[in-house]
Amino acid sequence: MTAIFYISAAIAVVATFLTITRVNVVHSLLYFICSLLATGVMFFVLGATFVAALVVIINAGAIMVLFVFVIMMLNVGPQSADQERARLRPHVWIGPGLLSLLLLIELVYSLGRYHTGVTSGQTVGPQQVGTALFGPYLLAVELASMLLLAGLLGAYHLGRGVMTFMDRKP
Amino acid sequence: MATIPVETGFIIAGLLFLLGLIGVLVRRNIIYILLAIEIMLNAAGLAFVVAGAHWEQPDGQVMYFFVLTMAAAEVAVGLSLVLQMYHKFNTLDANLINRMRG
Amino acid sequence: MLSLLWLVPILPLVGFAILAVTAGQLARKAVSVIAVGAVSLSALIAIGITVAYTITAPAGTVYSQTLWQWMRVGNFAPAVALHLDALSMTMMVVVAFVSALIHIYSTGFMADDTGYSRFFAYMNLFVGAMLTLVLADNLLLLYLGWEGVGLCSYLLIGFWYRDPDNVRAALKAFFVTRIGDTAFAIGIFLLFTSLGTLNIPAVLDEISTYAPGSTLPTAAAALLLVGAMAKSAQLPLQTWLPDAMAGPTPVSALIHAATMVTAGVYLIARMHTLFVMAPAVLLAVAIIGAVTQLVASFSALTQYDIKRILAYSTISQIGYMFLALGVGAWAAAIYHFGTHAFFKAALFLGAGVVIKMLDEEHDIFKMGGLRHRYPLTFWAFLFAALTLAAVPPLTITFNSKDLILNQAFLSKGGRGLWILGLIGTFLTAAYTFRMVFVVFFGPAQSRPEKTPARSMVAPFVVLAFLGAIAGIPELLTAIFGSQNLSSFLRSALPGPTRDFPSADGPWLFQLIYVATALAGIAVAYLLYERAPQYTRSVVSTSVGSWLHRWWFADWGFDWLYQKLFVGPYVVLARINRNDVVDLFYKGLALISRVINGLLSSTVNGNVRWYVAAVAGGAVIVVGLVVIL
Amino acid sequence: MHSVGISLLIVFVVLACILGVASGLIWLERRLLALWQDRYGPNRVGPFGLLQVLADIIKILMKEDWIPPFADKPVFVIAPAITVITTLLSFSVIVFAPGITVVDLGIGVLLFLAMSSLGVYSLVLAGWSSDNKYSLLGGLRAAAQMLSYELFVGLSLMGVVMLAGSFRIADIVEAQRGLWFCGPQFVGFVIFFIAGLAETHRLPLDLPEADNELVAGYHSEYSGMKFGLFFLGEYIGITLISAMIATFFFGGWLGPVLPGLLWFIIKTFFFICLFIALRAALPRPRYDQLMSVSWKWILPLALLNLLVTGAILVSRTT
Repeated sequence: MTAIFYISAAIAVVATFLTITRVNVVHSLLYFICSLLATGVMFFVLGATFVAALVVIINAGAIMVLFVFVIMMLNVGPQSADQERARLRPHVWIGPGLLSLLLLIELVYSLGRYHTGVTSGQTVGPQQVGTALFGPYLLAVELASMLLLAGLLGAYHLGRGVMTFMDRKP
Repeated sequence: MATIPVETGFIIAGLLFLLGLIGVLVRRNIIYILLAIEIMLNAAGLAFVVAGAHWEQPDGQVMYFFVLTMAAAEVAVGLSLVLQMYHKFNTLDANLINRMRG
Repeated sequence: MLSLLWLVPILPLVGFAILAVTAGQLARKAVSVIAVGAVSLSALIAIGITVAYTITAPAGTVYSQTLWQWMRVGNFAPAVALHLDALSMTMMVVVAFVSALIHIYSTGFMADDTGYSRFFAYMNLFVGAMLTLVLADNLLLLYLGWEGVGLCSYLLIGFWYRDPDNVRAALKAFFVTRIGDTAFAIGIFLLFTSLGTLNIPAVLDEISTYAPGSTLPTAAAALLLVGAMAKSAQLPLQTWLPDAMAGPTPVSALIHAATMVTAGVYLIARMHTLFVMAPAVLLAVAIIGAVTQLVASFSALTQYDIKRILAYSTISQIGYMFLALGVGAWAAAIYHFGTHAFFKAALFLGAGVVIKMLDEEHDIFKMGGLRHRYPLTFWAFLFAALTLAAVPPLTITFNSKDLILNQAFLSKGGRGLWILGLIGTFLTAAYTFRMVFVVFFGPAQSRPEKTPARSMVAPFVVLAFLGAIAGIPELLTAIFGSQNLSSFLRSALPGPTRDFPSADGPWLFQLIYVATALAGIAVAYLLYERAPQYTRSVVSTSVGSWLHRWWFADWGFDWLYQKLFVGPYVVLARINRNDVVDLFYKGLALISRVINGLLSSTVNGNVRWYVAAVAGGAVIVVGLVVIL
Repeated sequence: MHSVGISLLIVFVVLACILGVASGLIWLERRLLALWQDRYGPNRVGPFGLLQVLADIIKILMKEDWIPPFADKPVFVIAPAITVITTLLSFSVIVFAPGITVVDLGIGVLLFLAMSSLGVYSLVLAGWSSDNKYSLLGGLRAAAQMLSYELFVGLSLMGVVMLAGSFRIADIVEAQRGLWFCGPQFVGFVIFFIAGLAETHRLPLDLPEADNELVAGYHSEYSGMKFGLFFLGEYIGITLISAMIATFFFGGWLGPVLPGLLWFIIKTFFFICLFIALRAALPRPRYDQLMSVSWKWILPLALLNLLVTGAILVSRTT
């Protein structure tokens, strides 16, 4: 099982790397979905089964579909890929890469000083998570629902004008 | 189930996060930026879950649940904004819509 | 009845509030009813209070009414309280009554004006502020009223604000009186910091424990005197009053003749204990008064604008009041204030009638022969003029001025002042009757068609009549030695310091005054009615024309101030246009602009830039955490 | 090792059975439709036309595997595979009879939901990669429709999960020993049925393909075995949803006299036939009707169902 964790971790990292480097938006999305699925597997292996399912259902299955949906609505074609390719000249990677490398070095260095231990490997199932959610985290759940409501209203309001615009389009 | 060092989990999370950061910094297409933000959120969630798995507590998963909630709300609004932006400016380049000058 | 005292200042303020809130939306009739009604009611209550007060004087002859506590700052807790004694009551009833009459007059005078509602709003506010000033129980409230009347004066001088000259006159009045107000305010601060209270009786009690002539009373009295000088247009701060005639005539009558300008007199009378503690200042008051009345009389002699003549006359009469205050004849000053309020208001109203009938004609030499056209106006004006000139047979007020001169003569070293006053009496009669002869006698210059409205003539006649008979109580004293105004006022003010050694004294002096006044009238008759060519020949000589120009230009005060203050100020301002102190602030502004530029260049709306900044910050912070 | 061997055996048997069933369904559907529509259906190849399926498979496999030049090749190729993979993976958690299951997962229901939500990509990506406006429209419709109805699949199952108190499918079936959940969760059943119909984009809810509006929707450009995969995926989907209905609402393997496996197969086939009957019976709704019904009627109904179920449960436990 440990091997599965590391394999999926490697898949996740590679897929994420491909996500940010591809020029075709849909390909990037597919790589990210792949990365999400790998993350889901990692969660599952870590014993977080509920979240593992959530990643796939919500993150990969709903949020990313939204992305695809929007991409399809905007009808981002091959010319967009060319544009992306033109923008992604090698030198643009240097600054962010260096910055991230620095952060990574700092992170590894600071993590290297501690040995917290290992993950337990015990399954923490949906029941426990649900009990925690509607026990000590009840207020947070309410707030999250408020946030979702706000997101819903915001998206509705913002999207309305666009939809009428789309309708008018021949 | 697997037992892995917590630091390893954190480093993987950190790697994913930094990849997301690079994505935000490098890409100019607003959809890519949103995508990279998703990557970062997911990486942060991974760190939570790893910590939760270490302590054998549901709290890590609870935090991931909230991260997911936030991501969902953010994506809903963000994508609506992308649609509006495309509608108004006919471009997806985040650099071209910096009208909010100081 | 006395408990209704608070209504006296409040009613006009309520009227003002209504007029201000409706902002000209009301019909003219409604405006008249509200404005005149408020002030008339106030005047009726004031009269009722006076009657109640004289019948049964309250204990200690003082009635005070605390409305509410104004504020509480540390141990400073001024109350909004009214203080009624003989002095403030006299002032109150005169102010309220004259105000009411002039309001009635104004309904006729302003009938065609577009700013009808605005005018009455200002007027009501003025009356409210003036009554507050008069009735105030502490210096702070008094100062509130003081500033309130100053504000209204400014607003009403510039009432016809479309003419820049009027606005300039209003600003001049505002600035000059501001000098005095500032001094007054400093005086109040000084009294408060030294005595810890602003309640007037308390202040006067405290101050009487000081040695006469010591620093505090002298300084405070001097500061208050400057305030009074500016408000009452005394030398050398008199220059604003003639220009203030730019306002509507009822304003001139009410504010710049009868009430507001005498606020300085009232202030000194109210704070008399303080001034007694400062003999040097008191002497200054007397000298200022004497010199002012003389200077203003000479100027009045040369003016041809009827309102300016009256304005100089006002300055001169207030000079008499100051003279009276200076020699310690407190009651005489207030007495003269009362009669002056009536007859000067009457003269202004008469002038207003004439001006109105001749289509805004101010030049007396373009009038003439009006006594046939407007007999009632003529007779009333003549009565008022005789009162002003203090001629006894027709009017009885002569001895308000005579009391002052008597007291001046009797005071220590007052002979010089007496002589100045006597010259003033002669000049007063001369310029007054110069005006009367030129306006009402001689050949008619024009044939006016209009007839004055009854609402204009009636108050005018009433005021002239009151001015004429206001001397009765005092005359009764002189004959019978009975209860009279002076002794009534004595409950609030100290009596004359000295008296004539023999009973024949007053009569002898009375004769001198009457003779002087008659001489003045005779000279005026001779020079302007009988043989105007003499006047012309006198003026045409070089000395004569120079003197004429000098006096006409108010003894060059305006010129002097222009050269002395305004000019240097403008030059200094020009030199200091990019002044040194500003460099510091400009530097500050420059620095903040540069920083702003830097910061706003960071807020460039570029999302990725922000993210990079956050990431950079994260590198630094995490780095610090790692290193430390 | 022994258990691994059994697991492997089960995996392959299940796989074979499902593929067989799915291809058999092609014949079954055509025959049943013909029956209901009063005609013959395939009856030439083999007895009762049974070998028609084989002939079709041979035809499809022999066809040229043509990819349109304007298509996004990798995505075009992946898309049809996704639907088959996800539906087949869903079968891994189904308990056919006690002990006969690929994996007895604690989050079985969630896995089913996860897989059905991933199934959307198949249609959406197919529609997008074809670079054809009908396909794109089909993909858009698929995305919106399946995103919406996926929600109701989950919501309607939550009532069942609440009653059973577990996400494990074996537990859910066991919990129905006294009373099938189609009784207490009738509303949930109806919603699940409708949502399942939409998820498998079967007639009458086949708007993503809707031949007479969008040519063939998302798979207009597909041919050969890639088309075959979509075809297969659809029939596997029907089988899956039928099996799920049987499992969640009709007691799975539970039943008198007959062995559990047989009961399961009978129930599943009943629902498969129901699906086919619906195709024969009902007209297709308009797209906006579909969407407005989902958000304005089914969502409130599902939430209400959840609320009532929860309230009853709470009142019973306290």
